[in-house]
Amino acid sequence: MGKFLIRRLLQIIPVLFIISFVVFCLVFVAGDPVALMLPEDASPEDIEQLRESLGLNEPFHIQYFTYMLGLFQLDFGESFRYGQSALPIVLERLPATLELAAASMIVAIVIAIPLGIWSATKKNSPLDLLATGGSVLWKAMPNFWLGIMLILLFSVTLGWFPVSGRGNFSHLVLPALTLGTGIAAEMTRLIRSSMLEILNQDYIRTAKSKGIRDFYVVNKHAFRNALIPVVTITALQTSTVVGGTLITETVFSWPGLGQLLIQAVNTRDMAIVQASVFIIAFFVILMNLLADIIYKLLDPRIKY
Amino acid sequence: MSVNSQLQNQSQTITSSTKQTPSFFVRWLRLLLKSKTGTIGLIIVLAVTLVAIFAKSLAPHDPNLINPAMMLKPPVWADGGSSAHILGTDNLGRDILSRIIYGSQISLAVGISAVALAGAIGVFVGLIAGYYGGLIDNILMRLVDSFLAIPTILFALVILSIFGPSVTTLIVVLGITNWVQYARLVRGEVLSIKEREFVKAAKSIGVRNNKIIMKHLLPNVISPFIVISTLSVATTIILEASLSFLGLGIQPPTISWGGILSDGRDYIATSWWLAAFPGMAITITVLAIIFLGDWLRDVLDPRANN
Amino acid sequence: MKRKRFWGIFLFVITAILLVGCSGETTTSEPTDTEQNSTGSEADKNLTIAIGADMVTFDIHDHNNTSTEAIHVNMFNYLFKKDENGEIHPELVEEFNIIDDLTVEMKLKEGVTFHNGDPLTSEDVKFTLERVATDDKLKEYPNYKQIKEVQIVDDLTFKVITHAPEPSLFHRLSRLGSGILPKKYIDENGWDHFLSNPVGTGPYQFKEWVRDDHITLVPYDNYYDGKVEEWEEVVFRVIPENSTRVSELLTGGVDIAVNIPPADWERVNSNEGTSIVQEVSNRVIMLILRSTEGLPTADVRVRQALDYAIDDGALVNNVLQGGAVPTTTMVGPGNFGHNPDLYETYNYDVEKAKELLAQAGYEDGFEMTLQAPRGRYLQDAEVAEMIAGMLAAINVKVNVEFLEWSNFVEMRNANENKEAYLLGLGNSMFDGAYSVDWYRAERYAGHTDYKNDQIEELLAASASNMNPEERAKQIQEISTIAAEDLPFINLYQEKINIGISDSVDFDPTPDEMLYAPSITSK
Amino acid sequence: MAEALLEIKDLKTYFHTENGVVPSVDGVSFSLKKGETIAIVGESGSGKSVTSLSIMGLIGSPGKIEGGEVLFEGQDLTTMSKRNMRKLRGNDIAMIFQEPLTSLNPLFTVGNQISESIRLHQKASKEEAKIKSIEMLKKVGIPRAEKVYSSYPHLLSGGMRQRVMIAMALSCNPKLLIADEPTTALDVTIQAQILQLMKNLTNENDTSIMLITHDLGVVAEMVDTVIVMYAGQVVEYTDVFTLFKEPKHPYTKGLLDSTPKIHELKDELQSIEGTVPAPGTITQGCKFQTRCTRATAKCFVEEPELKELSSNHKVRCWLHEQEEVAI
Repeated sequence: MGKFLIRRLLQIIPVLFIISFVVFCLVFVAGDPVALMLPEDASPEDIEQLRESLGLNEPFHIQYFTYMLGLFQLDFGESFRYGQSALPIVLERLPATLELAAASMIVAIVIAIPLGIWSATKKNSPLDLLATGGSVLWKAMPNFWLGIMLILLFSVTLGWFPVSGRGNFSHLVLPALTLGTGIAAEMTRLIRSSMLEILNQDYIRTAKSKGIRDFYVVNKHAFRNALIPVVTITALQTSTVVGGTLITETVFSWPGLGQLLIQAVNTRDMAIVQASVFIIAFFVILMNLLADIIYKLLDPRIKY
Repeated sequence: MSVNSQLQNQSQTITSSTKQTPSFFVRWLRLLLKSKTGTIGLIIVLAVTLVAIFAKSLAPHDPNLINPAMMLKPPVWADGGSSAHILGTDNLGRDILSRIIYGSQISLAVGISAVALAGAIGVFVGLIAGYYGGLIDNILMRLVDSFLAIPTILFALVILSIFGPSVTTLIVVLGITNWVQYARLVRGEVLSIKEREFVKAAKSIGVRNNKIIMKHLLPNVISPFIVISTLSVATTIILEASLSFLGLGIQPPTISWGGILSDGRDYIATSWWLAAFPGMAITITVLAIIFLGDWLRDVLDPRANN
Repeated sequence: MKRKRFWGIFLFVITAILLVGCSGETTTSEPTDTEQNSTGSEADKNLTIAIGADMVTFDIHDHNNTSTEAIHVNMFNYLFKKDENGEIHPELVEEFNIIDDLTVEMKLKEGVTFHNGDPLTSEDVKFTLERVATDDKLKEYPNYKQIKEVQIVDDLTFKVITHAPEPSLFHRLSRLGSGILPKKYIDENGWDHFLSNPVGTGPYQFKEWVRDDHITLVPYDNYYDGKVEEWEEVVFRVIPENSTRVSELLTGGVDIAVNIPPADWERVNSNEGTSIVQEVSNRVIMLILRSTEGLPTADVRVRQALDYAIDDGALVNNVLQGGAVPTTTMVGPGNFGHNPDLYETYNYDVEKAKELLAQAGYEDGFEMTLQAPRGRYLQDAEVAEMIAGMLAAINVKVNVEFLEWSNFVEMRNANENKEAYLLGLGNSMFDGAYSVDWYRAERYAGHTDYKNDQIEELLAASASNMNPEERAKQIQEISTIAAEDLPFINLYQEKINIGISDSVDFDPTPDEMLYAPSITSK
Repeated sequence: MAEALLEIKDLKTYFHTENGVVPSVDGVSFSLKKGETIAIVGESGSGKSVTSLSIMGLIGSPGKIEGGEVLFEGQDLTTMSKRNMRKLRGNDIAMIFQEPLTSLNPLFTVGNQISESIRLHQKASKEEAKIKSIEMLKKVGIPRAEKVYSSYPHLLSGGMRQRVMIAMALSCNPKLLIADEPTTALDVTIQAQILQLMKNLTNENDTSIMLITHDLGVVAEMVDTVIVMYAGQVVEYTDVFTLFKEPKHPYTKGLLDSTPKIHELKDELQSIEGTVPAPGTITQGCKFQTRCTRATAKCFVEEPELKELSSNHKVRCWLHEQEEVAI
């Protein structure tokens, strides 16, 4: 296990390097943000003046060097828009996004696991068709559309939940449902097919030949095996979930990283863009690492 | 191996034994017709493709023709609807049906081109990484890891905002963000096939590397590739719509479904048809593509078939 | 053992996810009560305003964002203040005395204190104005660099000295850069502390700011003009998505929602308990034409033809549903140098347009590009497409090119503008000189390439003309010439569209400020 | 002779696939006495595994028992309730599968999987089950049984795993043990050990064995009666001595010729050309027609019946109809 962890952690280093380089390149080609910092009626003289004073005329390698130097001290530079160091701003927003992502993930898991198992064991039953049909339909629906519909139905018409914003639990319900059900659609399909594959395995037949009840066969022998791919699937969904928060946060005015990022992208606040892309990527990598560890713990066949 | 899979093998024996006969296509068609969802999927996908190809002759109006006199007319069956505009008009009096018909062109083109590009890069990288292994594999896989760590939509958002959201940029962005899944797939297949006897044999008699790749490895990854690609077209169409929502999708006057849907969202509560019809167009098409993809997987990938 | 380990892992994962979720929630338990209280019932004294974009910063000198100033205005006072008629009156200043063309002596009101209790002194004024007048990194610097220095006479008296005669000085001192900052507080605690705990002299003081979520202000007990009793708390909630903002207003989640799209006006008005209020803003939407030699738009007759072919009335009535006023001048009402003859009017005559085109040698029309942003101004994309449709009537084929805002700005900055682009220009100075400066040839050489010698002369003359009446005339004359020579086609002046709950009373002002003391409960 | 423990009457198991109905087992009948060992021989696809799974009631969708009876101690298993069937399964009837590698759940320890059965059917406590399991592991000749008890299957060799399977199957002293190709996946040296082990253990309790195999060598060593199946049907049914001495069906002969025998050194081994046709593809005539070297015109038109040649020898072939006529 130790060796595996060390190898896995060592793999992260080049990945982070590549990501940081990609991010830097993006920022470099993005050009300078000066024009956006000034009002519509700013004169070219004003623009040039600000450009000069911010010193954006260094060559590529020098800028990259400065950037990497900062990166080692976790310094992504100063946000043009906020006039503050970028990383703290990003980190400040992370909890909101994590809250939404975690809640969505819980919604997804709570829906997808029972539904996936159920439709696999009752394959081709009307309920299976409903579940698979529903998951395909959900997958085919753009997320923002779903979000707006949920607001119109549950907030405007029924008045059950607040429209937007972040606060107590009731604020979380609609955004988590929007994002969570979207993820659940994908997960249900994956769990169903992985469950079907496992139900077809010889050891399931062995278990049945021992006279074990179907319920236990499914929930003990099959589910635990199915869980191994599910862990990987779930971890791979992290990226999708975080990506999905961009949309969901905008629809529901959720004050997370997604909104910050969209604002930053629109205003070319590249320090924020760099920091958030980096943090998001780091988070996704971390989740994948965690999934790998759990995977190893779950499956005795894999030697450490 | 269970009985069911044995049976599967049997039916595969049938397929392979009849492969030589000219009725290969007919067999496929028969296989297809046996799956209701597959059939529906194929029909809709074909229909949408035809609509896209013949948009010019099918559309009742110029999709960009502005008509202030006909603003926000509801569909023909609703009160105040006009038979000239079956699905109603938008806030500038443009015919929604015509816009959806024209929108299919871009939506499909973007979906297919982006997937083709992603596939080309992914298959290439996957083959190289899987076949050569070692340092090359390690480097390429770290690259794959890096791309996997950045959510597609986020990457697309940043790039589109920098280079401006044109159709080409969109295709390129979606292409270079989606290739990783193909690379992983192909690499995995290659790794397992590489160890098989026929490859080892070919290698031992001195067959050149690229020939082994082309002749032995590539054909083996085609089936899963087709399946993933099909489903990818579906996700790409959705992604384009999401990017439109964030204001970075395809810009008018070029018409895309995502664009119409996103423009119509301000009217969801007041003039529902502005968003509902493009939304339905996206949902139905994506649904059909998923059906088709699922069916293809069942047919092409014996492991998934039960 | 082994099985337990499995469930252990499973539980661990679930708990971990839950913990992440919960830890997130605990950090925001604070705004919860504000949310709950703000749902506009009769008894509560909380005001919730939905805004489209978050405030940028509390550095009043380092943003150029009207919606940020709209919030700041509640916390900071300016030296002077415009009234609803656009006339400038002293605010923090008790009395002032123009000593010569370069020097004004002013005396502060007595008894004004900052939210931390420190009294307002000349030191604070000197610190504030000299900061923005000398630090060229600040975004407001261009608007204040005319100030040379502030000389302190005594605790309350000071002299503002400009580099050159500055006719717009009072306009400058009655807008966002001149909110007075607390020098002592900043010296003691540092600038970063100020940014996270800002202190001003205004009627409301800072309570909290959760970025992209909300800003909460509470009344300042010792406000020099008396504590504002109307609201116990004013919350500005950030809701970027139009439909969400409207939904919040309809469900009573907020009392006021800014920028309601025309599509929803009817819905808001017909909904019980909400309505739309409008006010003409100080933002003029125009087509910036490029007069570069070789382009059709270099010919004044072509420019006029375009103007005649565009039906501003149809734009205003159909696309904007009445949410704008047609105009032919950049200098709107309430601005210094406004010319009423050019306002609420427009040219529309397709036949005449065709004639003019023919005269210019374009009987068969021509092809041109119209660049436009999307989602920046009210219905901007629709307006651009509509204009393209109108120009088709005179055989001008318009290729509309939409650019995402940052790309749009880049395009402008790189002078990559084509025949025309759509732009909205505000004027926070409310001084027409500021607007008509856009016609100055030197300023946009290589961009619009427009030059009119008559305008050049008038611009030069008005720049340092300390005689207000004469200067107003000059600005009016520039507008008149421009309305004929058409370097730009002015289309209409946008209206501010605000949805309000029936429980509050609010008249929006042209400067787009959300001044809480002017909002009352019914 | 004691009453039959198991009697199969005209069993029909069909699979309803996308390609139509596939009759995997098409009218199979045979019986098995207490303590008897019977072998079902045939190539893959002949329906022998489906027969065994039909007996176990483990045919899942899209397969279905369409007709016939499976009488176990006089009770028809095809109509028995699921609940009662479960009580029987693993307790009175146990099964060993071909692939010891995949037939054990990789995520549970060996002990867990053996005691699961014991606890279920014998209502034993956890500790009792553990003691019994270890005892069983010792019985099947596993060294260091306590250690193996808490090991995962992947750590064991193929032979060991099959021993575990046997221990698991015999843990509840079943009356009938169905062994589906129990030695196919094992090394030759281990095959004999495993077979011997099965034989010894079942003799102790007078357990009947239904051995499913394609290996006639295995058959010769340990069974009493042999059923040869082809394409879902019984083609020859006789005692082991008769089968080896006087095989009547061309298919049986083919099978025998393709089995290497140490005593008769031949230059080359015979093999039967072709493969078993997919069930349902031959609709007319004898199912073996496509591969039979002695097929006549009649074989392509009419399907032969399972004909009783003598009291313990049945065969399904037109050749023997004619012989009789000739006599």
